[in-house]
Amino acid sequence: MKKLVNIDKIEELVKDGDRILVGGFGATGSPLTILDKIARTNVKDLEIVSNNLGENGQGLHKVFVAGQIKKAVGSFFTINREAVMAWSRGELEIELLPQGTLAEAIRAGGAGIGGFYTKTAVGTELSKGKEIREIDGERYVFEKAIRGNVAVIKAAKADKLGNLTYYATARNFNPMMATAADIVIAEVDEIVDELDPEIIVTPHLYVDYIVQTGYKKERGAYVESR
Amino acid sequence: MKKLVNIDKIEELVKDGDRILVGGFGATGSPLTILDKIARTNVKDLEIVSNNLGENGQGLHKVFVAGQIKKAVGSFFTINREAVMAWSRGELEIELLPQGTLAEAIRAGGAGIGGFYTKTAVGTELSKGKEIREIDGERYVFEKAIRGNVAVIKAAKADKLGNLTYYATARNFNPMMATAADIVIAEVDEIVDELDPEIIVTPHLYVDYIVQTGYKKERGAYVESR
Amino acid sequence: MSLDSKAIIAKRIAEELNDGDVVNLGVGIPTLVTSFLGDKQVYLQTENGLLGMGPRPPIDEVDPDIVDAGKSPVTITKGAAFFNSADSFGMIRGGHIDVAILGTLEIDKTGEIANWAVPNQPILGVGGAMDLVAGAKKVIVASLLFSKDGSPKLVDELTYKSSGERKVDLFVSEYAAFTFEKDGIHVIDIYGDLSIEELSKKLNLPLIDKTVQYNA
Amino acid sequence: MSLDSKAIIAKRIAEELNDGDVVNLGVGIPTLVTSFLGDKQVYLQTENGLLGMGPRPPIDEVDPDIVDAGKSPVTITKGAAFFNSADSFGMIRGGHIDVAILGTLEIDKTGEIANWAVPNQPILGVGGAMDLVAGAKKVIVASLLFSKDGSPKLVDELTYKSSGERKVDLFVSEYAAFTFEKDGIHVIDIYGDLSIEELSKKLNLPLIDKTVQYNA
Repeated sequence: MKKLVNIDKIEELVKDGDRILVGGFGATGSPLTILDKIARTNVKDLEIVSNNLGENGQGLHKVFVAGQIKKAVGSFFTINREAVMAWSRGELEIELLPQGTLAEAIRAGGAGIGGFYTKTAVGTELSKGKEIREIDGERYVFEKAIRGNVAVIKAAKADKLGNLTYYATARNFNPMMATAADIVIAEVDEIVDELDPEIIVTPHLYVDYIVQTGYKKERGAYVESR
Repeated sequence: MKKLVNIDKIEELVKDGDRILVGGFGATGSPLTILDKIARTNVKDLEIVSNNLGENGQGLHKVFVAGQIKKAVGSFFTINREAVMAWSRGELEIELLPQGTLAEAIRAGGAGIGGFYTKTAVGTELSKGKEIREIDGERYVFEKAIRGNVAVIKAAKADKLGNLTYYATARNFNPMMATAADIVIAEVDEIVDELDPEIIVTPHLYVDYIVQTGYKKERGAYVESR
Repeated sequence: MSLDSKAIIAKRIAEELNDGDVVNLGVGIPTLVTSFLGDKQVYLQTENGLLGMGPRPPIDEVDPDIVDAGKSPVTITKGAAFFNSADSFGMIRGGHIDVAILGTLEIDKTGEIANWAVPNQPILGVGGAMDLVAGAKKVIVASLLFSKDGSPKLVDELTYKSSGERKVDLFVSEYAAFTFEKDGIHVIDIYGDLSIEELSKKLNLPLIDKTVQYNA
Repeated sequence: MSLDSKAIIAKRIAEELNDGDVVNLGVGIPTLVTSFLGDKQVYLQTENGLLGMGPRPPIDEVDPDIVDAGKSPVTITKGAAFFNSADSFGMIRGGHIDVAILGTLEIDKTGEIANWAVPNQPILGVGGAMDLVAGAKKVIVASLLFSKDGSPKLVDELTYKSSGERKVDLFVSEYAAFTFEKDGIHVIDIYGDLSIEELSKKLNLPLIDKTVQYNA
């Protein structure tokens, strides 16, 4: 399978200062193996776009602890206490977006849409300094599309071409992120010969590289399988 | 099954002057049974939002011939010769949008997005009079969301709750239209007990009514089955 | 606060729900509503990508890939569907959720709520709160009427940061249920041992008694 | 026009495609390109919602639910995927189609094309033409150099309505292949019995000979 690469390939693909879209909602649907690898490289000054910065010490939390993150764009960092402290000390830049705006902005970034008007956050601090426009009698906030240099996502199955399916609520931000970066790397549980054309969520043209996950589920948690 | 109704229910649901979103790309994925029924009612002054106005004398073509359409919003009416003639005589209003803009505007209408900036049609007649905005060095056209009073769509399978799946390229505009109208009526081939949660394309909350199709496929065409 | 207070709120809100409603539940009191539904079938949506959420699984059946918006393990019910976050928030913003039941920090006399940011603390999380406030067909607030320090949550003007200019449809507390109308705050139901006059005094807000009309 | 002319164009464009490319083909000459691919595997996208389009089926296997953007019956290949129109045009506008191969009515000296509306005729169809022009990574125009009435399609300024301000990357005709650069129109390949000078005269346009450099 052409797109399948060894995890070490990540070293070539992720560069200092990159904006990286990272799939997952906490640990659910997070590309843990790829993030572990990034945390072991010397890459720095990353701007991370992700709902939050990992959970339970896994995933992005490791990248954060390794001091590689300069800025985080997401919707819910409250649970990332160390990140909140780093932000208080001025060591981490944070840009907060409503979760739906974050998801939509990434979708727009992948779909040739420059920006859009959402009804979310009108009249709040999160729309301060942003354009407000009335459309058909309702007020909306303008939001710009978001794209990344790299997207690292997690899928359940890939076929030989790189078509992807997801599993349960591990889908979350992954399908949009797959469309919105120059380089897209998918960590998958399983590679199969063929997938039903009706159930493919991410068509192969979005996927540049596939890596096999190094995690499995055990007693309700993700654990390293090797 | 609660949402399943007789085709005659259409008479109550569609009203003079309604804007109706009609799924399908030509006859493919078009709710032929519902459209036949509409063509047999006295409802008039309809504004139709659909890629084109039917194909091979089926579907929307019948509604057009019955003189029920006042305005059509879509992307490709060239093949609807009689509609083109009616337009030339000033009997039919036509609003032309690029196909991708049409699809995106309907999606926006269903998703609480008031409007968006697309890179399509910048510098053309179809962006005349529309706002052009430069975002990150690229020029985009502003397009408003589209919604309807009623959406009539075609799906392959419905489960007992009204979750829908589609078949092949009959999917086209149907899933977006299911989200963007006050009343959504789906014509389906088959009603099943249950669908896999991973493959549902239109979750049941979008669907108000289900009607059983009166068409089947025979020798490469859609024919009435009763 | 006693569980009774919370149960009063949850039970009253359950009465507002209709058979077949699609409902999004915030954390805290809102999650108790499901206990009081009786025969009513409602469908729970969780903004991380699931319609048809079921109860928490037994510990040995926890699947970390099936979680709710608070990242707690859940199950799925028959007829459930999974979808991505963009589609999920399309559902929410697009007005396809019949009822969002949310907690709050404050609510003002117009029905505007503040449920995401505590002042003088780092504000680094909003999640789906603002999307739900802006988009659900009906927004019901489930909250105790007073904070732990005794200060009322129903106030003349928000001191906490607003969650959006859209006004909520109903606020159910352990003392009373309120709606927010042009002529002021309506009390449509009263449960506690305080009269409307006493409540008005404690809140330092005018309240309009509509309990008779509403229940007629 | 002879099939040979069209075959010259299709064959030359096939050379531009890379193994693994995702390609969207317009109607007419573009559809002939697939005949000249040899060992190269390309994936055909059709904007009505399919990646992995295969050839027309035998008449007794036609399925009216599996059609291309021209509404003609097609088949699907291994690894194909279906998707809705919004997602399909997201793919197109978002720059995920490696190459769009389009026909045209006119093309100007800057590489801007007019491929959807004939003047003095009702303009009631655009389909996906403008989305493809705006969004594909690379746009290649496949067209005969002269209309049936002998007028050149490569012109100083468009007289037909533009399909978008984005310039195409390559124009392959039966006489020559052109690119559009800051210093003018480059001829990178010449196939017919007309020299570049003769072509320039017939088109009434300056042409820059880059055939040697390009093929070096």
